[in-house]
Amino acid sequence: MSSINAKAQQISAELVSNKKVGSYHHMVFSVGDLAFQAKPGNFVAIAVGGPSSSMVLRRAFAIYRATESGPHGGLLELVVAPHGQGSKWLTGLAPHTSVDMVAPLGTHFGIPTEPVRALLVGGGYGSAPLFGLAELLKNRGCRVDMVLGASTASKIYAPLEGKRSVSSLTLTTDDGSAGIQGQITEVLPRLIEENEIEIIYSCGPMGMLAAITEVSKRYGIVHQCAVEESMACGIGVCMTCVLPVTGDDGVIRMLRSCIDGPVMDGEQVIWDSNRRIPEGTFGA
Amino acid sequence: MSSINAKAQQISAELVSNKKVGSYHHMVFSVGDLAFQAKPGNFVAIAVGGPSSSMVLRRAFAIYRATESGPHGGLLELVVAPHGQGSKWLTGLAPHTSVDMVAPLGTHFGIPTEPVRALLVGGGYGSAPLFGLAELLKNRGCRVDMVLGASTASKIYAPLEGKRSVSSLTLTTDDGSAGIQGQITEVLPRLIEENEIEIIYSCGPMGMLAAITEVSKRYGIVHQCAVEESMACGIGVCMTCVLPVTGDDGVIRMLRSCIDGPVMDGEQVIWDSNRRIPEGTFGA
Amino acid sequence: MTFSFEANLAGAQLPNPILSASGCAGSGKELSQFFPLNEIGAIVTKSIMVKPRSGRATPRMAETPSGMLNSIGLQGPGVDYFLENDIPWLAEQGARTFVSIAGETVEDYAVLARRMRNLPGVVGIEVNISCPNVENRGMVFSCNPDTARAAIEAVRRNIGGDLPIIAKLSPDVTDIVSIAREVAHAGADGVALINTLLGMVIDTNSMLPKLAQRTGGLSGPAIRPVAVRAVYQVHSALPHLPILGMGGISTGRDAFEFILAGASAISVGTATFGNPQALITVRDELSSLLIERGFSSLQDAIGHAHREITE
Amino acid sequence: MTFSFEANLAGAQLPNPILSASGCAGSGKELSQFFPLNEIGAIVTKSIMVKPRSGRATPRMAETPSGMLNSIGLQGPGVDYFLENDIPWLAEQGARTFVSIAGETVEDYAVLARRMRNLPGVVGIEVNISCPNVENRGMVFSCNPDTARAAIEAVRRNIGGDLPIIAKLSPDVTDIVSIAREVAHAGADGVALINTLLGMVIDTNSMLPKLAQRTGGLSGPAIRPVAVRAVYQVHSALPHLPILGMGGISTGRDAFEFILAGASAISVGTATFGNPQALITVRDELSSLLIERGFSSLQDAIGHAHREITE
Ligand SMILES: Cc1cc2nc3c(=O)[nH]c(=O)nc-3n(C[C@H](O)[C@H](O)[C@H](O)COP(=O)(O)OP(=O)(O)OC[C@H]3O[C@@H](n4cnc5c(N)ncnc54)[C@H](O)[C@@H]3O)c2cc1C
Ligand SMILES: Cc1cc2nc3c(=O)[nH]c(=O)nc-3n(C[C@H](O)[C@H](O)[C@H](O)COP(=O)(O)OP(=O)(O)OC[C@H]3O[C@@H](n4cnc5c(N)ncnc54)[C@H](O)[C@@H]3O)c2cc1C
Ligand SMILES: Cc1cc2nc3c(=O)[nH]c(=O)nc-3n(C[C@H](O)[C@H](O)[C@H](O)COP(=O)(O)O)c2cc1C
Ligand SMILES: Cc1cc2nc3c(=O)[nH]c(=O)nc-3n(C[C@H](O)[C@H](O)[C@H](O)COP(=O)(O)O)c2cc1C
Ligand code: FES
Ligand code: FES
Repeated sequence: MSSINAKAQQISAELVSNKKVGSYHHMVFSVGDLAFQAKPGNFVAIAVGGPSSSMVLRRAFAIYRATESGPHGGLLELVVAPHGQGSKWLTGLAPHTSVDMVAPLGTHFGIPTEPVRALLVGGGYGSAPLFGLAELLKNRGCRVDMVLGASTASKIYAPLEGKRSVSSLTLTTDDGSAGIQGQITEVLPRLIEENEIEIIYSCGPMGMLAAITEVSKRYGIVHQCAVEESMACGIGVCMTCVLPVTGDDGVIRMLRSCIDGPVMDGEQVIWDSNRRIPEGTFGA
Repeated sequence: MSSINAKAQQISAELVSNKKVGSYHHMVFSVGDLAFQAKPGNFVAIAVGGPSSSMVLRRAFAIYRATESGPHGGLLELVVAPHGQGSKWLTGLAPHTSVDMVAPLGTHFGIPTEPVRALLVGGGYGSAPLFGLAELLKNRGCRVDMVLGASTASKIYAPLEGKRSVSSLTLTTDDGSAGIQGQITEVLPRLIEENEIEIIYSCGPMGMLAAITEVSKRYGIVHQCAVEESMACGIGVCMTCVLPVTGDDGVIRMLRSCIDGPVMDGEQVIWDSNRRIPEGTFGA
Repeated sequence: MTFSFEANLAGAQLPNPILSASGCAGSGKELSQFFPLNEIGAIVTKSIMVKPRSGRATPRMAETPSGMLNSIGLQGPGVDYFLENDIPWLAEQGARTFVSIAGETVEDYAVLARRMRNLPGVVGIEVNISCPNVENRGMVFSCNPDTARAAIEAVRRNIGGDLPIIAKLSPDVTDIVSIAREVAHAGADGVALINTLLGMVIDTNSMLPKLAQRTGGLSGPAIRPVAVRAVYQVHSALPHLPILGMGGISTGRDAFEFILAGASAISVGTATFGNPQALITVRDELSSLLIERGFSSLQDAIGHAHREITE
Repeated sequence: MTFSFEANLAGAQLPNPILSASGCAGSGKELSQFFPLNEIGAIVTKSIMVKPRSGRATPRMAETPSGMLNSIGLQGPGVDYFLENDIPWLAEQGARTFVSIAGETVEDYAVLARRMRNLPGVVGIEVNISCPNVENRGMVFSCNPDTARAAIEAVRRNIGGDLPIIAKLSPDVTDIVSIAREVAHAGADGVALINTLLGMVIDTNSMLPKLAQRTGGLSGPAIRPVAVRAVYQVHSALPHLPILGMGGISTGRDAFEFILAGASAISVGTATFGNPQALITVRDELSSLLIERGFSSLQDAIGHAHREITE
């Protein structure tokens, strides 16, 4: 057997609770022992639309939290934005419905062996995987600062219990309805300097990740980001979810964001490669 | 405007109740004033599968009963067999869900101007439209006998309240689990003779309707049957639901069972025309 | 802002670009209970033939994933009945009519074209050449450049006047652009893209083809990507050739896709079976969408997906 | 009753007729977590090319009604890497492998065929000729009888031994039977039907083609009726030519349709994206269905829908 998807299982997961929080749905699934396998940054892939669905592809969602036991056994929690027909179907489900889920998938955030000063940056529902990460980092003795941004207040997902592990939380919104008015990247330099940040972890829209990479490069700090490319399979068999990444050998390769990601080194990703293959890419 | 589909409306109908009865589901929809328009033999066409359904065509169901007023306004009742993916979706709906319904559609059973002695013959869920018909005939002073058949007892739909208008009810099942063991047509001669039947009304599988036509011809009695052809549109625009029917002028034409039916004169239908166009058909 | 939804389909002026699809709106009468027929751009009639036709044996249809197969076989009462009954009735409704004509021989097309002169309410002719040619081993006219051309030339020579002629093409060809080019040279004022794809369903109970005639035409949302591709390719190669786009349109968004790809107007077929008011829904959604996207007229949006991307 | 599920695909003996579809099972490694690869008839590799290839720019996919478009552009590390890494690993798993090869020139096919000799676990070659020919204006090899023949002849001449060669055809042609006949004459032991249909989706937000390369290949249940028709037509015209059927298979019922139409074995592609265990589901459902319908072997069911109807 190979090491790809080594922990992934296809299960029937029962929806335990489904609550609207701002613009999102916080959804909790009972998944049994599979919850033990999930690490911050991993994602799940869910079949949508029911038995006679016209949607043939799964939908990917970052794991917000994994709870290993409780009255329902292991739980996986997701934060879902009702966006198109698949996510709307999902957020419309009533508790006790079961969904077909493949999890956990993809790479996870790397945890430093030594305590470091980390800044976690989340855009929109991109905050989801950061809370579990914050907890983990905190438990390893890291200082964790967090900044979350969105277009408007209702699109910032920052539940109380999630914030426990965070030393500071900064919010930004495009319309100023919560926190500082402006883009998330505008506050990064100050936060990096004030908190003497050594590593950035991020998750959010691709444009935001690209912008963060600019900043992290400028400060010469490591930037691990969870990317979000359209995925047809989520398990590495279709090659639709690729993006160009410079390897340690200096060669640019089209890597699959579902198995070589979603967590990648921001500095190695060639951003702005939409609709073109970067020059010098292997096989171009 | 034309007279075709003259009473049909496309409405959102709320499911008021959905109860399993034997092998079927008795489903009640709130339809407002549209219930006034429905006559025994008419059918409804319902969109199935929800917003992202892969099923592009409506499903047709005979109207079991139309109640013109009540706490929910006008009601239409259907008897639905969970058969394939569309009917299974429908019978799986929870009360208070709404469906997209076009109704009432098609021709209805003709009611004699004078009281007559009528035999109503139903196969499986084909009994559905016969109870409303029985009531109407009874109110017009007709004597109504009824015979219902199915493969097994659970597939005979004959609710208590439906039987009120019927002078006699005979049951047949292939497996003998209820009533007389055998095919429905085996008991027809006796019932016709004993009750001096002047008209047969029927609804059920095409093979049964063909067999009844043989009997009605032999006795020289009128036979009005509700046919069931695969329908893509239900409103006369697609020409998929045709069957060959001999007109009063002696010419065989491919008529649409959705608007020239479902109620047709059994003697005029050319049965056994599956996979061939009868010789002499207009335009053949 | 004023917004103009007016369509010009190869010379036919229509208040909006939403047409029914041939064979999917009956004679018009069946739909008139659900909306006034003059509310849409035009009614496209089912394909009219010279003589009455029983069509094919049943079963004639099968539902497929996001689509359906049909093998109606052009059932209809023939051109005489049509001209006497359907045309005057449609004119009475104030409907604009595109008459779809279909032949089994080149001569049939010529005969039908002559009958199309000076009809009330008729604004154009759709020439269905996606049907079998009895003189050429039943090969579909539009699957061969020569027979496609011959059929369209026959119509052009016989139609007289300035009624626009739209040639309706089958997608079951190696190179649809070359067929479009051929019919344009032969005198078509525009093309209708696409007719159904040839398909088959096998009934796994009877273990026989589900349709009596074995194969049938695949339509509905399933084929939309093939249709959009055909429209885009033909518009790209022949930017001045007007296109009536169709294939799986059931929402305004779908219609918008065809307009962006290069269609001047669109037809709604199979969607009407699922929703008798689909034509009106598509019309209203499309106009909202165009306005939302900042277009001041339908014309500005036609072929917009072909623009140079300058970022 | 004993039931034999064994398949013979153009000479390749397989324990069951369920194969993955090229490009839809990665290198095999990705799926091996979900089931042992030797549980299915054979793994069909993604199409291997002579040199490494980056594939096309993203976006590379769009979901469509009951289907999807893709434009991967044959991304892969090239034949050297493949032979060194993937082949030995697959052999280790006990998997039976059909290697899919693809070229940009006739010479590419010849080169690749020579590399296919004596590989462990390899039971056949699928020649993907549904790709663009750089020597002929990018025209797809299998869209033209001459180039289709040339590619297959190049493989036949160079392969040596008795490894079965299956030619994989594009459905985007006027007459698929004539292409099948051509490749059979050129030395193909069988045909794989069908590759994807050319399609396009336009993103109505950006108002541009959704895929970076504009067009892509349509797959999934949406195309199943087209695929079944192709299999039925080819089996009808060339009853002795083995067929590997595919296009929208996601259940045993779907697979059964292809077997009844004349396929000797089937491939499952897009369904794996929605269900990593689709291959196993299809396998189990198909064998149950065959037994239920009273067949004592897979062989008896092949082409059964062509039987004379005697009622
Ligand atoms: C690794 C990963 C993690 C994700 N985590 C979350 C999460 O935690 N919460 C959340 O709400 N969403 C998340 N998404 C995005 C989520 O998968 C999409 O919102 C969802 O697929 C939209 O599907 P739809 O059917 O509602 O939209 P549609 O527009 O109908 O989808 C059509 C197609 O486009 C794809 N697509 C559409 N939007 C996106 C998107 N933003 N990213 C990737 N593919 C997209 C869909 O997968 C589908 O194939 C994640 C995506 C990825 C790849
Ligand atoms: C006029 C009329 C009245 C009907 N009345 C009733 C009724 O009162 N109760 C009831 O349970 N059913 C009734 N039916 C049959 C009902 O429409 C089918 O059971 C239903 O369409 C099956 O759909 P499905 O999606 O479950 O099956 P599927 O097999 O998935 O359907 C596939 C396609 O075949 C068609 N089809 C399948 N079975 C039938 C059938 N028996 N008759 C016609 N088309 C079929 C479907 O409409 C659909 O287009 C009636 C049909 C007609 C035409
Ligand atoms: C039941 C049915 C009947 C049709 N009859 C005709 C016809 O008579 N003439 C014609 O040119 N096209 C005919 N078509 C094709 C449609 O006009 C249209 O080109 C095709 O169905 C694709 O559009 P749609 O997906 O919106 O249905 C028919 C289609 C269907 C489904
Ligand atoms: C993402 C993707 C990649 C594919 N790559 C290849 C390929 O490399 N070679 C090939 O011959 N076919 C390729 N195909 C076509 C499939 O093998 C198959 O012929 C087609 O998708 C129809 O089957 P399906 O509907 O089961 O997917 C690819 C299909 C998809 C969806
Ligand atoms: S989503 Fe299929 S390879 Fe990544
Ligand atoms: S179902 Fe369409 S005409 Fe009768």
